[in-house]
Amino acid sequence: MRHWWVWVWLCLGATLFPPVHAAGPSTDKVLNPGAELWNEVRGRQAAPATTQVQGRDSQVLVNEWGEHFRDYRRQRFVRYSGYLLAGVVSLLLLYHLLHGGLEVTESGRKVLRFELTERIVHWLLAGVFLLLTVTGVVLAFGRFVVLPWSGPEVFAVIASASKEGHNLFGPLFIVALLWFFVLFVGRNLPRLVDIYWLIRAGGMLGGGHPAAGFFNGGEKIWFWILTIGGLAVSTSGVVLDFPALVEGRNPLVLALVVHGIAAVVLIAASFGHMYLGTLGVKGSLEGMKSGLVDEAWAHAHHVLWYEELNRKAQAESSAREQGQ
Amino acid sequence: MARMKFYCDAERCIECNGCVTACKNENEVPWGVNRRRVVTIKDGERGERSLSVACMHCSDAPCAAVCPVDCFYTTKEGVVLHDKDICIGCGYCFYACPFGAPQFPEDGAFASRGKMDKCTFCAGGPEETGSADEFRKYGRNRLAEGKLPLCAEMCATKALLAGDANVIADIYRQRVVNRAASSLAHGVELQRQKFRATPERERTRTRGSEG
Amino acid sequence: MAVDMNVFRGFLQQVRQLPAMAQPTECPDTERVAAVKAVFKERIDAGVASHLEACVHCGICAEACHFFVQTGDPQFTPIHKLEPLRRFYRREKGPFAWLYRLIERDIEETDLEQWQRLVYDSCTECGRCSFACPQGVDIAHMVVIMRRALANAGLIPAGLRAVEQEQGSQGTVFGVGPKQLMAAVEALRVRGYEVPVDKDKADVLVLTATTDILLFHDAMESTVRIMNHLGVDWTIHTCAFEGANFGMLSGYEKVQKAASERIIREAIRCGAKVVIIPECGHAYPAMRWEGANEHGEPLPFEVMAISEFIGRQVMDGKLSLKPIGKGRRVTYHDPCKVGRHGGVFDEPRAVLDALGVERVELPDNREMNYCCGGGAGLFVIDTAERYRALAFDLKRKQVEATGAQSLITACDSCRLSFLAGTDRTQWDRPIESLVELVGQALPD
Amino acid sequence: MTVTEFVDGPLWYFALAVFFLGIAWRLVVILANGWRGDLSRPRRSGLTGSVRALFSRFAPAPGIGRRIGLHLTGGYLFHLGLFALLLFAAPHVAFYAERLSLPAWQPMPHWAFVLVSELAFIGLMLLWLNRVLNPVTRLISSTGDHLSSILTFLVMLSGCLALEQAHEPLRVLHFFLVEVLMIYFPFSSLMHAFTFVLSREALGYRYGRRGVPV
Repeated sequence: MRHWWVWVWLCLGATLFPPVHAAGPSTDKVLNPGAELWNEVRGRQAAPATTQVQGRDSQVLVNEWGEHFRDYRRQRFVRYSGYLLAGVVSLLLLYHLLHGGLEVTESGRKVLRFELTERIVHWLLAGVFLLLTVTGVVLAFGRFVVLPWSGPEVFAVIASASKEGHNLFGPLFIVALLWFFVLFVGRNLPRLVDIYWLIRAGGMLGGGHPAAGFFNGGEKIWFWILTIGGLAVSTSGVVLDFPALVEGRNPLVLALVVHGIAAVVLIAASFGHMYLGTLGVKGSLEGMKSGLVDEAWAHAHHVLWYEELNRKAQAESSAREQGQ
Repeated sequence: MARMKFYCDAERCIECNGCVTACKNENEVPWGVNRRRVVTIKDGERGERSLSVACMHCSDAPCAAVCPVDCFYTTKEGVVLHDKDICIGCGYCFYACPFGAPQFPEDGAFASRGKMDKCTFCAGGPEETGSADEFRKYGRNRLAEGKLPLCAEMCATKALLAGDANVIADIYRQRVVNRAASSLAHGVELQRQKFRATPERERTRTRGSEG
Repeated sequence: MAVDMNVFRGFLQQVRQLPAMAQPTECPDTERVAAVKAVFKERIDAGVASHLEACVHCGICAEACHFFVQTGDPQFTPIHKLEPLRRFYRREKGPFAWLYRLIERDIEETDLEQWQRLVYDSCTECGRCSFACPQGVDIAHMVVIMRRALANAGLIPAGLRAVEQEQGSQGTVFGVGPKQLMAAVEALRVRGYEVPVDKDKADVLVLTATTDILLFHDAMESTVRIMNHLGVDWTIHTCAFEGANFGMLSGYEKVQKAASERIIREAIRCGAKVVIIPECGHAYPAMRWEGANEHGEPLPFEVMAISEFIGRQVMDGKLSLKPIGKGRRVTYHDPCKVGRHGGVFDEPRAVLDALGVERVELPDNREMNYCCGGGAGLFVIDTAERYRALAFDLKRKQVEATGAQSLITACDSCRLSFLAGTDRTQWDRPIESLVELVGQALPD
Repeated sequence: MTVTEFVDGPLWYFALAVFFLGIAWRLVVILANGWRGDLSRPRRSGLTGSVRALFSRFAPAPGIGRRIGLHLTGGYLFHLGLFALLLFAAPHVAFYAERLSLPAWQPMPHWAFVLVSELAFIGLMLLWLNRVLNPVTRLISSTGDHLSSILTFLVMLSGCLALEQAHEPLRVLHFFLVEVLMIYFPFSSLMHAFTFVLSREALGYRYGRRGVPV
């Protein structure tokens, strides 16, 4: 199992990478001694090579993954992730133009939705995520988007700053993500009502708001995308941040692929989250800023939570009455 | 204009590492960096061969394709060079290069690698030709002085060839022809034995396919 | 239970009437801001300046304030209560006054009304915030300055003003004058106690408080018995018996000075070596720490709280008590003005230990004890009633957490607040006074 | 004169002058208010109290700690991190030796440098988020407080971005922001770095005389 990562790579990259080396050993009538040598060099017989130079993969004469990496990065990653991000943005824009944001008439009474610590951790995670997104996007797409009008000198400064910032802020993301996970996982465990909510597409089908608890089905999906995607970017990020953890360059390439795909998925999903948290559902942002949401908002979007809250308040007040 | 290439003749390379030393000395490359290295396959076995590798100055260079800051450029002599003032040390070129040519002075935590360094075909860099800055960052600009890379010039067996691709191709073609003649004289079987200790099954299949 | 709850409720009613009795103040509306600034200017010294300069607005003081802890309302953040003082400092006394005069708003009339509520109704000057501040900003000290300034501008809340005006004009508090004192003394004499009144020379001048004469008769009786039991040469003086100083509580310096001067003069005249302050919280710092400063020179006598005095006697072995409290679990509430502001922590505890009770500490105790909620005159400010209730609920929770059967304190103000709280919530734990317990435990 | 020259030359000396003169001026004005004497008879020594208060306030008051976990974590991470970076980051040590002619001392290794920056960053972000999200701090914070947070954050951020020391403009940016911070320092609540001593002394003296452990 020395090459376990090849399998991981194959599974992950199967759709992105066409088989390249289908050609078998030379079928020429006369064997070319040079061809034999180069077969050897390419490692097809897996004969270990040696060198006196110390360095990462110094003994490897020909890096077989090099061309795949180039193909993945230039032909696929940049193109498809660009499509994905632009697609999500335009879908959201289209939705907003056709449908508009959800708004409920305010009752004026506020209930506490998020504690101070929860809000702080949310914005810590959001802030770090934003910094990583900006720096990451500069590294991934800057050459095609920023460089043409900024010129190489200016872009080099931006990119260098992005690289350092990205490497430094990465570990903060892990800390924030773990903290966030601990705080919110309890309320994000899937429940039956969430499936119903999802079938109704959160109220887009069938009219009216389907019932939801503290978090609805959509929010829970986002939470788990964030958790799993976050785990993927974090582990691959740790490998990239601490290259000494792995040997050779292939694990680094693999990590880079995982990192890029997971990050793009996260960014695309976060666009949806940001839209729904601000323009999409009015009053949500306030809940994460001050911690307070309007009772009408709570009733409209999270009726089960709202009812539970009322039950608790009633139980408390009756207990207080009994106590006196 | 001439298109510059290296060619290393594995039949001649004797793994003396003279090219490596010459390169380091001539260009005063930083500690931990070797722009050129000699790799030996089947060390100590039958069919042992050595090759001296550095940047091959690809016509369609993968390093340039993946670089996020586009710091590579190809000179009119076909030499692939990069600008260290623009390089951010991300390591992508190293992932993409078929030959492992790009080198980094560090391999530290938080991916601090320093600026990438690689063989310049002794052609310096984007700085003013012959300037101290150019030498500090990229090494000697021998090409501007009308000289070829020192590694090739120093090669005792003339295994490592550098220069105009056409000339080198001619030299190599001449060598192949000469060797073919000599192998015909001594028999192909012998020659094959030397290259490769083929397993019995493999040998049969290959022979079969030969007809 | 020594206190007749009906009398107590009557007293509460009387307190609620206070605002109606307040006289209008002399300060015209247009001069209020100037009056406030005059006090600020006089009172800001290097210490206050460094406090104001050192604050980084971290908000930790809020977490120490019982009013904030109970409500979560940021208005109660202690440092926020000093906003006018800070603004004055930055605009008119600070190192960059020229800059801040350009960018910062001046204090306005409307600000003063808002901060009147904050420094009177919702601050008991308990000083817990000063002890929580990582920068060492003494907020309580500056609230005192705020109150002085607002008092100078005639902005004392009506209830507190009524008492202050009474003490200023008639020298009495709640209508308790020499006549009422003598009536109480006579009642004690009838029960066979010797009460030396108006002696020419005495080693110890014992003060009493209005509340002891009106409500807490046992406290006064115990004091008399303890003094007689110890055999000290003591006296009560009809001209200077009132320990309470509503000049200090309201911040009105003229009345504060007059009230303390009256006692100091009498103590010097009779050659007292010790002046004993009754279980009246603020009376202790008023004489112990501020008396000399109001007087203008060091005092030639020692000032002790009654709990401190008894504690010293017990610690020195001069007073042995009957262990009447065997098997009882009690907790002691450190009155802020005697504890945190006075440094009297060990003496009352020594007394309790001598009583043989099982003494348990509150979750927050000694210099971090939570205030009763009624200190610094809040008890006579009608609009502060809601806040007092909040503070009591916190204290009640803490007492219940200790499992103590009764709550013991050594301050009438705390006792009043707790009694009002127990009366409101029908709480079952008795509120007891340290001096009363000692009275019961005196050897025959 | 190029931007780099300006930032390295005149602006640096101007910032240095404003920084030191401003601090001195501010402290002088504070102390010039004089101390109001206290004639009351002390129970214990005020001096002992002030020495005590100077150190005791580094730990949370008893019973308060559990309510201010976030302040504590953020505060300690940020302040310790900041001082470690200021004093022991290799580029800073080199800078002190070069520009201020101080004898160079042993800087911390690169990994520690990065680790400390991370911790300091988390601390600063927690403090700042608390300032913005906590109703208490939102009420009492002034524009100056927010400006201080933002400037400090930018200085640290630019420092981290310039970590590689590969690109001169990033160093100049960091340097420029530091100079802005130095000029802003004496006018802002950042002065608490000095005034906290005076404040603690005043409190410690006051309560030390009363025999209350501050």
